[in-house]
Amino acid sequence: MATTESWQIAEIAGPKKATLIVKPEVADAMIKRAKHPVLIVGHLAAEIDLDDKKMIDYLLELAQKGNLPVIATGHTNRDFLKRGFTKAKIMPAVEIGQRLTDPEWKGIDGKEPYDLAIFAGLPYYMEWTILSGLKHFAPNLKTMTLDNTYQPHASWSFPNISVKDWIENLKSIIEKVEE
Amino acid sequence: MATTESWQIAEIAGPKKATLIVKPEVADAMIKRAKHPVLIVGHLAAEIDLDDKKMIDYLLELAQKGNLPVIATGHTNRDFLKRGFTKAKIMPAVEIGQRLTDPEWKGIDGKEPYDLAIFAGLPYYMEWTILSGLKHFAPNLKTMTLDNTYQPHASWSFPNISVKDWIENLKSIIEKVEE
Amino acid sequence: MEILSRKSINIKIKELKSDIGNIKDLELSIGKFSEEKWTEAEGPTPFPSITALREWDKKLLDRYKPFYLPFCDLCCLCTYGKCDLTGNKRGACGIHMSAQQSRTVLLASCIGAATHISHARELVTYAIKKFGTDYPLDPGGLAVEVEAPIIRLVCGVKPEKLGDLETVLDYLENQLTQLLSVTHTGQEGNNLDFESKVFHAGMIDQVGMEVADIAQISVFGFPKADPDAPLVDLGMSVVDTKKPVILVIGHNVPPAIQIIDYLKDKRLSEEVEVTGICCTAIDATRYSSKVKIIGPMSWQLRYIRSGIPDVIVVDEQCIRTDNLIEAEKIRAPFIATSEKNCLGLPDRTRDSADDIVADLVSRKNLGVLILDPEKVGEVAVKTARAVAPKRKKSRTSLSTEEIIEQAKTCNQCKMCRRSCPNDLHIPDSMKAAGKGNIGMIGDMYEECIGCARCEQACPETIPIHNIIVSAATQRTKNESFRIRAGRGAIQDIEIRKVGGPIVLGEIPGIVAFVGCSNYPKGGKEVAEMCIEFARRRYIVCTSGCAAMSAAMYKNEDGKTPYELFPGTFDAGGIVNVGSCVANSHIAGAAVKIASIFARRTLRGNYEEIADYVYNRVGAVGVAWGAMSQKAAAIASGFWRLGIPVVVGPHGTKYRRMLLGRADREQDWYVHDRRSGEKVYVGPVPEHLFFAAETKEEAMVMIAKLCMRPNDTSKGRAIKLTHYIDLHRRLFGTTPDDAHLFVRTLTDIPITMKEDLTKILREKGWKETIIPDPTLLVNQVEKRGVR
Amino acid sequence: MEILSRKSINIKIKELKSDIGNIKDLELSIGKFSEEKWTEAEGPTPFPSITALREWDKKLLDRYKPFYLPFCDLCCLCTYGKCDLTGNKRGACGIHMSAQQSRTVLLASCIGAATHISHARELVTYAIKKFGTDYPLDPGGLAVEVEAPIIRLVCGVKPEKLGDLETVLDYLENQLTQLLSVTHTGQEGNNLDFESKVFHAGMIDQVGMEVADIAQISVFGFPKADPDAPLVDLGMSVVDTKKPVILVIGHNVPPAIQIIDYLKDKRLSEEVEVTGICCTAIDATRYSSKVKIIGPMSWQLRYIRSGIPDVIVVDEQCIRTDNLIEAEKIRAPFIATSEKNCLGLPDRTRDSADDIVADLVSRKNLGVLILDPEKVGEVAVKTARAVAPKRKKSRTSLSTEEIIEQAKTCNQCKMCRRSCPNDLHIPDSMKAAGKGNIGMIGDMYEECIGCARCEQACPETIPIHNIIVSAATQRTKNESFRIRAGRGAIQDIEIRKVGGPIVLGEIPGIVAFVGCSNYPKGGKEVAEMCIEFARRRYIVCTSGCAAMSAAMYKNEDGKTPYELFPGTFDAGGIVNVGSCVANSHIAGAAVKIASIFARRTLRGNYEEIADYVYNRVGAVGVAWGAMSQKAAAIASGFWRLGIPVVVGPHGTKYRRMLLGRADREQDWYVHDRRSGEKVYVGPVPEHLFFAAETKEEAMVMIAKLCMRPNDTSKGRAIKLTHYIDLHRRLFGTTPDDAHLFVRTLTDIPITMKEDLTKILREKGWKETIIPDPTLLVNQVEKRGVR
Ligand code: SF4
Ligand code: SF4
Ligand code: SF4
Ligand code: SF4
Ligand code: SF4
Ligand code: SF4
Ligand code: SF4
Ligand code: SF4
Repeated sequence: MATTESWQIAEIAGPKKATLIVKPEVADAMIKRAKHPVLIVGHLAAEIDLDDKKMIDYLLELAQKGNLPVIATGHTNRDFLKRGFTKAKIMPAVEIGQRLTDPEWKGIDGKEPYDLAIFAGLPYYMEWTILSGLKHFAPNLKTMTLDNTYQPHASWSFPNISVKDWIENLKSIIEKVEE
Repeated sequence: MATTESWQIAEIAGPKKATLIVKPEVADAMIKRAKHPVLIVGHLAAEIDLDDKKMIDYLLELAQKGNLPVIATGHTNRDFLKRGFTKAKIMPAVEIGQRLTDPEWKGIDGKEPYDLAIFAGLPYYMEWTILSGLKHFAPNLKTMTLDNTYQPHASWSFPNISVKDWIENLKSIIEKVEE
Repeated sequence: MEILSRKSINIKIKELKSDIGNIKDLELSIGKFSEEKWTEAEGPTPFPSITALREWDKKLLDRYKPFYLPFCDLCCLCTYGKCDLTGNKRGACGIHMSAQQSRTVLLASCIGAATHISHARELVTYAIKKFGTDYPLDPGGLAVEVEAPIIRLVCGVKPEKLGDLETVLDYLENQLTQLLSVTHTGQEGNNLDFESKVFHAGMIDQVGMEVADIAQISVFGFPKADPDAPLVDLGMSVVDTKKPVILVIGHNVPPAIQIIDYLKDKRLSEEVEVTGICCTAIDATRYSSKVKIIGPMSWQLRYIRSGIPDVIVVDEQCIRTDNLIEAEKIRAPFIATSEKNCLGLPDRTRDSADDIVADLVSRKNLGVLILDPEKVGEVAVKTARAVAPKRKKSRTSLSTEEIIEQAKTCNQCKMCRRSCPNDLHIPDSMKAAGKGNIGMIGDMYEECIGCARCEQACPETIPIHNIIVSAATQRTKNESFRIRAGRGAIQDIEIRKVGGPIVLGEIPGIVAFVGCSNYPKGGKEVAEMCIEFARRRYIVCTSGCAAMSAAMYKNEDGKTPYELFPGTFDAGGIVNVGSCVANSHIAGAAVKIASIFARRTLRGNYEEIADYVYNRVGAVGVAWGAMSQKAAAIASGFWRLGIPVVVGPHGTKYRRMLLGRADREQDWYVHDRRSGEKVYVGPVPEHLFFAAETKEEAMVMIAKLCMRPNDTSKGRAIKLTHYIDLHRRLFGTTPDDAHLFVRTLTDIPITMKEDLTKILREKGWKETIIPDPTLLVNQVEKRGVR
Repeated sequence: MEILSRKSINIKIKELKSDIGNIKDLELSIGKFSEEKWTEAEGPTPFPSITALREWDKKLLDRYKPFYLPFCDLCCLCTYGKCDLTGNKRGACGIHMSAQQSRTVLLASCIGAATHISHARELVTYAIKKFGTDYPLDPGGLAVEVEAPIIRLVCGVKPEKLGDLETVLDYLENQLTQLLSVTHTGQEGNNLDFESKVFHAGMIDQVGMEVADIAQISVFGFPKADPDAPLVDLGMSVVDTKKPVILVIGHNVPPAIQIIDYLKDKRLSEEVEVTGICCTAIDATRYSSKVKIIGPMSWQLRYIRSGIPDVIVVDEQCIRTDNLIEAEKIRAPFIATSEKNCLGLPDRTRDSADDIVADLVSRKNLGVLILDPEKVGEVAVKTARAVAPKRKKSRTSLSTEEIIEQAKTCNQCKMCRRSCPNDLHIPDSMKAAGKGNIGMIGDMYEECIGCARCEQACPETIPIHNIIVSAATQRTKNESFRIRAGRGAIQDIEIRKVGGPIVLGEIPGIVAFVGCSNYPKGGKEVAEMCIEFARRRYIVCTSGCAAMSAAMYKNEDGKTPYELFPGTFDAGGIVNVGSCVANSHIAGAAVKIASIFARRTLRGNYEEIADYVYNRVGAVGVAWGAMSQKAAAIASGFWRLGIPVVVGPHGTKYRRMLLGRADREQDWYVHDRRSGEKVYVGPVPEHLFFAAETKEEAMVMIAKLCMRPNDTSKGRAIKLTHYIDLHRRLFGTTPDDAHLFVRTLTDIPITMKEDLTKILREKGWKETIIPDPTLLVNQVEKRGVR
């Protein structure tokens, strides 16, 4: 089902739509190319089962191996803490969304504007609207989602893929991000 | 450019979009399968150059070889008459559109409801809106467009194709419709 | 609407405190007046509620079934959505596609009606502030006794003073609020009830327009139903660019009037050019024929980019929202004047004119908001005079060389064409231009509606619209036309004269060209249609953008339509009533035919009058470039009166048509008023809302839609002649439905006898009678009853 | 608004003719009254125009910049479109995306405001018809002297009689018309000016709601600011299904009241069950505690499909538009009662009740429209009694076997889930059900908002929603709760008591749960939040759907929140004010704190009062399931008063957030009223409109948003305690922004001293002063000036 169809079928986007991550390499390349990326993790990451683990476990591994700063939205931080990860910055999704539209904002580390924001684990429609905001009002930012649903407003997104494919892709991305 | 992108870029449709006519055979099969098809020709057919002929010449040939009843919208009839074709029924596009939504309507020949309406040569946006009306309110009708632009609301449409490909496709359709 | 009709009876204001002073013991006594002076009996529906005319609407909607053309598969009106409504799916609120589309139409019509009503309120408030509530309404001098046919008809009151209009406005605002609330999630669920409410929105819109125009005619002394209103200049080339030039854009004329008055007061009228775009321009020429009209709303970018205007003053409605940016490009100071369109500008209303001028001239403020027309007048003039000498008239137009150079950078991606509302052949023209041939792109000037979407889409940032305009320099140099200033209402005496011929069908119809400039193939088509029908001795009316487009044509002798045809409301006239709001006089004329000519009771008697107009007055509205929500409301107002509306192909985007089915005999019966019998009268008029694909299709349809059941045989023969003649000429054949319009053999035009008789025979035609037609059972004069 | 404020001074009606009789020499003398009895000086903005408060709005918008979240890349508002607005492209009218989004917000807010205002007009008209214009307004008996704080504040008038409200409504309808017109193509072009107009729409919406509720409280004798309003039944299982059951749905209570009265008159109250959904239910229980509330709007399908109701009566707003279809399925006669929602039904208003009943009982008419509440009362009761015995209570629910069988036909296409607003796991649950385990799908009942989009999408036409409800039978059987009937306004004495503690911060905040039931994870989250904040001794208010959801929880002892907490407007109370329109009392309470407690001038003094509320009253609105346009308008009304609003994640679809930037120090300065100095006060409140992803995020944010610059150290310490405590509990850590809320060391909660002092050190915290805060320069008491 490698189409650019929104997961929630009525959440149709306009002419500019996300490029498909057809292979995990695409995602890796983008992450590696980014000078200042950030990973934004929503609360569903801790609810979604991916075989014996949760989605958040994969994201955490990715963050650690890829050395990505992490923002925990909703109450996700609790689940990071459970996993012993204390470095997540807590910030609501709409707040980080808004800050990313400010070309002056130097990020939570105060270093420089982010050039890649990777979203995962937010409610589909909320991620959709926030990515829309970024598509329109953060022209210098690239966005990516690692959910298994197509997010048309991102710069890159998986199509709607099965959990099996998703796990494989995530594993592969994590593997390669270290290299 | 075999995508399902609307020709006028903002005329985005929703979840249900036209199947692409990827090969002329597709169109032929549909025309042949139809028990009671009708060809609706708009005024642009007489304006659009396809090499040394006009689009209307191809459509006329198709109608004659495929034995398709023809409805001339706008002032297209004038151009049919110029070509000696007097059998076109004159009916405005919105009128034929409305009648096609009536499951009781037996067509201009009074025989039986049409099951396939083939559109060509209407202004893109007007064909778009009429096909939308039919998609939503004529559930038993299939629609096709032979323009070289993607019409998302049709049942079948070419993608946005070049004039060259278009001519080839039309020729091939005309050829095969006779068989 | 009890409250409001109650209020209309007698309102006394003991004390009135306002900015401009105190008034004591003022009496607003509409009702009393009415009681005393207006002897007409009150009809059944004064100040009708939103469902009061539902039965009438259903009669029309039963004949003219909505054909929905969803412009989007989704609904995004609330945050349950978006909802996918394809395949007859219901949204999360239970709504289905037909109701959703009609809800959208209602929303658009409400926006349109709100715009006219709030404009009317603004004018009336302004007028009262300047002239007092007791200032008499006088839209037509001695020639007009029925001063406000629509208000009388709908509200059942007879306004005599400015203050009387406030009661009417209260009613309109109340109804509008109710109608808008109907669009809320989980209110109305039935598409036909939505449509009925659309008609209601159209009706109150029409009242609002009438309020606005009779108020402004009365207080500003616009032409009062004057067929000989002066001819005024129109076009890009009529401006004397050596003088300081002020540009006014929009619809609310007081700021423009204050500019004119200030110039007059200071004896500067000859020193400064006042130019205008859109309805403010039209209305300013009704005030002073010195004002020059540039063109309809699609001229905004062209004219600003020409660099000619030194100061730009905008008020409200149909104003490009990027004019401020465009003004900055040509370094023209910018003045916004409306609460409804503040554009983020600093509010300088309370500052002294000279301070504001200084800040504009120094470009400390690129633009200002001034909510006081007087002050606008002073500031605009002073600023224009100050900046004109200094300001390089920095036009953004390009030389042929520059055009070619720019065109060479085109990568043929086609995004421009794919963004163009009219699918214009920009890439091909650009290719030709790149090769040195700028003719083709220059030709596009005629068809381009000046929206600049092409420019926005071009990845090479080629200034496409500029190129089009620049390549057409010769054309813009010739843009010098004459338009008759808006005359306002139609005289009672004109009505008396044409009433009979119209109702009997001997004047073949009234064709009203109204609305915006979203033309499929350029504005010249409007001019051509006007001329065609005027030549055929229809009564042609124009208003708004269409009135301006109609002027932009010249015959071999260099004469424009307004010079070729008289301004009288009579066969062969081209009657410019004025701005958008003036188009209420066209509906008003139809209503006056029922009232003055046929002596039907007007007062609060909507249904009967609409039934009269529908069955007897062969009027058709044409909004060839209809685009706005106001146009949607205007059309709706016509529909409820039973007047069909034809729009251009873009009109299919209005979400639905209202089409009759000529093939369903059962749809076309009326009651005979005398006998009470049901009589088949044929599909007249066949459609209520129709989008034509081409000008030709529109013209044939207009002729057809002018037929009415009441036509005498002589009248029907005339109308049929035009229909058949146009059909033959434009489509190449005799229409195959002509027999549907022949009731008796005497209906057949003599010249077409042979042809038609043959068709009649083929079609198995049967003679029918010509009834005294009505859709209303209560109109039947049963034996002994009346 | 000169005209209207003028009118408000003295309106005399010499003669009044209406359906119900004639009145002579009626005097409506609002103004006179005000002059004579209301000694309060008039503030600067009585009846403010649409730009009168623009400067205030800009102050807020400067801090809380809109973050636009386009819900569509396109604009389809006019037929120039659709226009693609991505990549900062401008539409054919020149508009860009930010303005387009804010225009859409304005449109939604106008629809919302129109709905409340037209509802208010309907109530007032009805009340006047029954009780006369002179009927005194009395929303609170002796306990309430400031009877209409919002009307006084906005309009500068003091309504005393029903008739006085008409002048207010005239003003509202006028403003609404102007605001709606602003959305027309080519009007306003600046996003911030659009936003300012959104605030204006919210403000007039609030006035409209107050008009509606004080009118209905006064004439129907609803609880008058009564903290001890009775507890009434709520839930699907509280209905005595052995009796005939009437269901009322909607917002406009008169038809329901007429049903109740008819039953009382005929001594049938014990014979017939009156049940209700949505605000009509709430308001009906304010009239009679015998009425049973089924639940919020999301209960419509469930309850109708249960087959319990014998007759369904709908009025207006938030009514599923397919209820007529659903009613037919269970063979329940259907009565529509509103001009705004006619559903295509035959208008039987003028027919005799018995005739209508006969046609409904015989099912000649499946539904009727009756625009007369009295007649509705009679028809509904008679019909219910006639059909109940005959009608099989034909429920559409399924047995476990049937569920399993249906579930087996599922092809796992996932279209249901992809259509579900909440992305619920239907396919997995269906798979489990197919295997015999219906627990999972039964669990979905808690999260399902009852929209049936899943059913619409299912290619196998599996009755998914039915399955969910049927699988949860045990749950619906337990649906028996108690809710405190809507108490209406807040007493002056309550205000006096809590004013100090609130303004000083010692009561940590007022948290108002309002709005619809578009909950991300079910309604229980509302109940949980209410309890949490009531336990923490915030003042918790509820209204509308949220008030009902808040009741649907029981503790171990079987007690519902309304039984656990008192109804007093005091720390630890849970105060159900009533239906949607009653939520005006919550804003009213904030305003009354400024007026009664702080003795600020109320009359026409909006800016100062809003500044007061913003800087001193720690109130937060929470619309966890906000969905409707009314909710949009309600939120806007809070914003202009400076009250932050938190919504659920679906709230991001409202097109934009209004978010502060805690990291920009320069944004958080206020004037000290005494010294005039600019003082940094930290980001309080940090946001004005905020969508939370989860309940937990919402709760932490609510606690944070209750802080205000004016908090004393004691108050701040209390508020900080709650914020930090909730943050620790729900997020697992001490918040890293806590230092921003510490002004002096005494602000630090003692129990958190160690932790916080460390953080302060790390963050380089510096002590600041606690000013007498204001955003308004004119509020500064300069030496010698005052
Ligand atoms: S209705 Fe218009 S705004 Fe809404 S989704 Fe469709 S195109 Fe977009
Ligand atoms: S109004 Fe109805 S159809 Fe539209 S988005 Fe809301 S729930 Fe869906
Ligand atoms: S400016 Fe003219 S050419 Fe360009 S998109 Fe608009 S209509 Fe087409
Ligand atoms: S968009 Fe620009 S580059 Fe592309 S074809 Fe048009 S003019 Fe050429
Ligand atoms: S309102 Fe403006 S942006 Fe929207 S469709 Fe019309 S022209 Fe395009
Ligand atoms: S009815 Fe319930 S499960 Fe079905 S789509 Fe709506 S919320 Fe989802
Ligand atoms: S839509 Fe129907 S068939 Fe498809 S997964 Fe859902 S329940 Fe099964
Ligand atoms: S709270 Fe929302 S859904 Fe509930 S009744 Fe009010 S507007 Fe409707």
